[in-house]
Amino acid sequence: MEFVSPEGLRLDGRRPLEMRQLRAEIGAVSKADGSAVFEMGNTKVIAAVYGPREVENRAQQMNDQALVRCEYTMANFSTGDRVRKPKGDRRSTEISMVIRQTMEACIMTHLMPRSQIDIFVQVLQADGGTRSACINAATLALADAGIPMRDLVTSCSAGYLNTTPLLDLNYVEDSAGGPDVTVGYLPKLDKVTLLQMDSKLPLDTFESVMQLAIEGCKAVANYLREVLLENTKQLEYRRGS
Amino acid sequence: MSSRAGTTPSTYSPSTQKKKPQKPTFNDSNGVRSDGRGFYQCRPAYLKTGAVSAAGGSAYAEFGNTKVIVSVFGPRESKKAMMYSNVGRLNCSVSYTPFATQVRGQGSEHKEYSSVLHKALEGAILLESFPKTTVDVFALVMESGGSDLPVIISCASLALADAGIMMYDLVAAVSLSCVGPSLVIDPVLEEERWQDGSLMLTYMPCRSEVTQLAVNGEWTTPKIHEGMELCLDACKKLAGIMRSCLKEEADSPSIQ
Amino acid sequence: MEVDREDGRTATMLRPLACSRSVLNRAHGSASWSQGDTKVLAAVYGPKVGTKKTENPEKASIEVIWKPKTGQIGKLEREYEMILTRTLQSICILTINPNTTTSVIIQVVNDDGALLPCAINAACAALVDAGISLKHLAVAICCCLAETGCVILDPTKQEEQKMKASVYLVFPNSVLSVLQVSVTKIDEPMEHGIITSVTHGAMSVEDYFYCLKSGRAATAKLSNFLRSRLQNRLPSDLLGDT
Amino acid sequence: MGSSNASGDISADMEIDAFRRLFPVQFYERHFVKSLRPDARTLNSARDTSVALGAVSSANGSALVKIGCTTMLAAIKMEIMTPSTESPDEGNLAIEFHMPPICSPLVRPGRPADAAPVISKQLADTILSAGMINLKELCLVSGKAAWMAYLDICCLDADGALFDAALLSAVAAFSSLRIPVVSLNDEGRVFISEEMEEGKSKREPVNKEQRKLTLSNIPFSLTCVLHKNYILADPNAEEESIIETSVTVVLNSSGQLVSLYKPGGPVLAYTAAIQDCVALTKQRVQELQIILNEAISDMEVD
Amino acid sequence: MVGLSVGETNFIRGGIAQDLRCDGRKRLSYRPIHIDTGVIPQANGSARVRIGGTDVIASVKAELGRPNSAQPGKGKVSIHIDCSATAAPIFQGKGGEALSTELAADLQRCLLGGKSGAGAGIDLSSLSIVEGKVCWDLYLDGLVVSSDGNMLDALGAAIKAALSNTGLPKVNVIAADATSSGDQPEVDVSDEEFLQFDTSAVPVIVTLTKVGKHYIVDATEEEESQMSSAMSISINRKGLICGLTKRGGAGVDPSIVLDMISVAKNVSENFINVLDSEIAAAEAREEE
Repeated sequence: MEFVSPEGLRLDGRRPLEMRQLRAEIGAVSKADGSAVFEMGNTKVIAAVYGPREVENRAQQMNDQALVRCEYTMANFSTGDRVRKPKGDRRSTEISMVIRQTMEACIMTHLMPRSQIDIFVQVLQADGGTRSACINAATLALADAGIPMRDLVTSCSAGYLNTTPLLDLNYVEDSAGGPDVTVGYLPKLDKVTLLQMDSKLPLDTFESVMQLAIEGCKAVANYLREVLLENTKQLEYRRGS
Repeated sequence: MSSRAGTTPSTYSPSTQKKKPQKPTFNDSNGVRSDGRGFYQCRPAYLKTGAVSAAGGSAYAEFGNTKVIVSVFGPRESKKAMMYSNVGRLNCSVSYTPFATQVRGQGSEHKEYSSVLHKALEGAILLESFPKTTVDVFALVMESGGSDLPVIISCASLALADAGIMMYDLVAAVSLSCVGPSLVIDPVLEEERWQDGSLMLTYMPCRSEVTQLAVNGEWTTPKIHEGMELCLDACKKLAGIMRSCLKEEADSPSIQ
Repeated sequence: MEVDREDGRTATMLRPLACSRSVLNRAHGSASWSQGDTKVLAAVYGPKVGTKKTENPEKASIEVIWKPKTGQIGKLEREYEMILTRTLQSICILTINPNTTTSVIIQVVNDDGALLPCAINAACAALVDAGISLKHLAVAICCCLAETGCVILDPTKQEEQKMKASVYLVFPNSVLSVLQVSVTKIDEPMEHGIITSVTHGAMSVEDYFYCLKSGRAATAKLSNFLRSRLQNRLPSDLLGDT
Repeated sequence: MGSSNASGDISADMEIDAFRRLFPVQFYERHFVKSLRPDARTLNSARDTSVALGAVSSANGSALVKIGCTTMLAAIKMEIMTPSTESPDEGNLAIEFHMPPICSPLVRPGRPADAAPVISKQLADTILSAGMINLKELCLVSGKAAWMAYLDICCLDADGALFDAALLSAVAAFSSLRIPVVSLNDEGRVFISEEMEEGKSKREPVNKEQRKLTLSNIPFSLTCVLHKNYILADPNAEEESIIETSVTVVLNSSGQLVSLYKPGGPVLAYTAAIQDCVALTKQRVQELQIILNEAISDMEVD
Repeated sequence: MVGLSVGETNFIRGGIAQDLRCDGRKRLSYRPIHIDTGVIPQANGSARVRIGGTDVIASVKAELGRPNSAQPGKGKVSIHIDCSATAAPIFQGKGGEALSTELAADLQRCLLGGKSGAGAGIDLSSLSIVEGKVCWDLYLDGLVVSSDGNMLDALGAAIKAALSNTGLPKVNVIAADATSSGDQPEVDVSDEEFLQFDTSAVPVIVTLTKVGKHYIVDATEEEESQMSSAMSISINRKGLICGLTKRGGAGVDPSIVLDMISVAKNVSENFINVLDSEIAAAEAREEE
């Protein structure tokens, strides 16, 4: 199948190095300590953060750091064909773990010992790159909750189809079976915290694809920063009035 | 000695071949139902406490073909490690035997009934009389013959009384079906299948309190009034029967 | 009374036995036991802190987890777990470590008949390997009753399916003790008592006792084998202490 | 647990109930010495047993069995299946034993009791190996349609000797079984033919005479618990929890041993004990047979 | 769980008694309602309803299926609700299941009428395509994204909005006269023509929460924690009661039940109008 036309356009009309439209909104869940909606094209996720609060299960309490937990769920209507998605299937457990580890790495857990932070991400629409979108949404929600972080961790995926590196794969490109590199990145520290790849890729190509994903992360980070600044201004404005 | 178990082939239950299922017709002129009852007449109720020796309290109820056993355990330690609570917990579970229904089922828990049972009883029990602990109410429908849920609820409240759990009052439950223009009380399975609407009411007669009310189908306000009146009346009568059942049990010399 | 067996054994002959201990590193005790092509691996973990469900303030508890060769655990495996648990409970001295749980994990490597007896033998060897205090050893055997009325021992899977009935028996191993044990008020020797008996298929009562007799006769051999295998590793000063 | 001496000393000034709870074994032993049990039975006698047939009207065959307080409700539902290719003229039997949470304080909803699958398996083994039912009788049309009999046994009250009660209820349910008269339609599906429907039932029923199963070699069982040299027949739940060695003997009506089941236990069973258990079971088989026959004749009178 | 101090409790209760609630509302007035339709592009119809801090999404998915043999002339509708853990941490894992099934059962009762289908908000016979052979299966999925009380009413409104947003593709039966029984008739699902769903009969759900002696509509989570019992009544445009459920354990006098029903009836008229105009506005916005 042709994923990049001779004119250099992808199936959804993007250029290979172009990202989908980003949209973010802070504070979608009124009862949560922090929440955010994050959209990447048609992929739409919502994240809510509760905590830091008392540890529910005493056995899991840690005396030197906070306990970070994460749950990833997909809505029944999030994909094209309606299938009942049982909670806690393998895929969502795996993604929950990936998100938890990524977020744990950037939260300054040592500042909040004996406490628990819950991150819940709910996929409303899935069109490729859900795990990246979830990480981005979770970052925003954590920032909204005022949880101290080392940096704004952002994530983006990149693939390699028709001998072209592609940024930010959508569902059709993702399910083509080609290599798919997801990167979680700390922009200020210039560090990669998450790196996942399906399928195989020659080493030198891999580096360029990964670099592309990192560039995507940087772009996301810039956008998130803008959104957060805007949100802070709004808060300031409301406080001032 | 070869084991015949293993893969069970797919089976189906042979049904009667009918042209088309017939809606039961009610002869309005004489007001008699398929089982000979009048519209506003309940099935004869047989109630008995102490059906299960292993339980703290139990009761058996038989309304026509509907046969239910309810066991009450506790107050006992909460199985779920939960936070301290200064009121007790009520835990209800309703299940069916695999042969209770016409088509063989799985015999699993009926979640919806469990939650309605909980809601119907919760208001009648003095939960603060057993802090930190749980009272378990388990119901088993041995045979489903219509109006299962109200029978379960009435039977459960009797079992709670048998177990000596403190209650404000006995909870009696009655349902009625709206079939065409007529209201029939305590419907059997066949009537339930064709009902246009239903109303179930659980009631504490001495306190004159409705603990649970569920209506389904399209009703006008006067009809709801009428339906509730009928149910309230039937609940009062049923509660009388329940009360006399408990009295009999208390009067008769205990065997155990 | 002679039967032809496909592998050329006589009716009362057992298949070649093999037993090796401490086959697993992480387990507190382990053993693999094979009878012909039937092979079972047993691992023992414990005594360890019991879970709330199994905890008993007066007794140590034993749980058995049966892992079939393939597939999910079914009713048959649950029954085996129960029989094994209760058999092992009867040979362990449970009062020594109250409030603890000892887990025995049985992994079926290959099933070629007489699976449960083989698993019991393996579990017993693994318990010894883990240093769990036992009252005595247990040896298990499978006797099959053919249509003709003769009894064959230690059947293969094929033979097991052909037979009219079969009996799994577990006997205690005779106690070698420096202390005089005074429990034997009964005129029968202790190793004649049955720990566990499970039968399949209908047979006459006489046939059952006949199986019992044949089984008993053969267990002496099994006991000796088990004991010799266990003694290999035991320092001599611990001998006779069980 | 305290030594028997210690308990002996303080037992004099202790309430009976407290003694029973604290030193159950000693409590029971004191009874045994007098050849009695706390519930006033002798050591070898079973509890009162009753059988009621046809307890569930939505099933094709059913029975309610009580042994003392232990109550079992068994029901059979007949469904149609296509027989397997290996045995085209045989029906099949699926036996399931349930312990719903009402039956015992030890069972909680959502978590099936440990004993349930084991008893389920034992029942299936026993009923099939006893040769009680000829599976060929369950065949309707060779290779096309046969009966699948779903036997579900629910424990309503668990007070010991569950297997005995379950087996008796299973046997009783089979003896009350009435197979519906069925016919075949064009598509090869089986349906219940209604005889009363204006007499012109278009299709000949396939099983006009085959309405009952012939039961031969009916199995009956007795569970005994062994404590030292005592043999207690038909233990209740309390006895089962205190005395851990149990022996279940199943004999069929022609005197064959169907199962001798002793899963472990601290007491070793010597030949003499086994013989005693078998002898007790033989007596019990006769008792149960009479009870069952009475129940069957009661039902036929109705 | 809402943890409230004694003072807060008294404040809420006192406010309700004086007909002035914490957020300035009267007992029988709603929080602002905001509806968006067509929020899930891949569904046949969808809507997002926000009532104050409560935020729910409903989607309608239609699939071709086979009708039930007992009711050959009717389509099938199933309702499934999920409470997302984002709404409250207790919904994580299987924690939301109990509430989800309860909400789904209540909605089913309120929207689908009696067993015979009489009084149903969704006319099941309009979903039939070829009697006994082909029909529409409607899957109504609700998701609670954020909860601040009054979830049932919000879900009911979301489903109503999603249904009016739903366009079912027109289905042409090509070989309907396939006499050989058992064969499924061939159908052609048009991807141009859509049939609008008739939602005039879909009732609204009004939940009256009883706090002290008074009842309030559209309770927030804090107010719900103070309830002794609540009555959810589903009422259609004709003023007929289509379903009723009671929550909360405490008993109420039968006369109060009847009074609550009549109050709910009055409230519902207004609520239906508000919803309809909001839905129309949302549809208009979507058109743009």
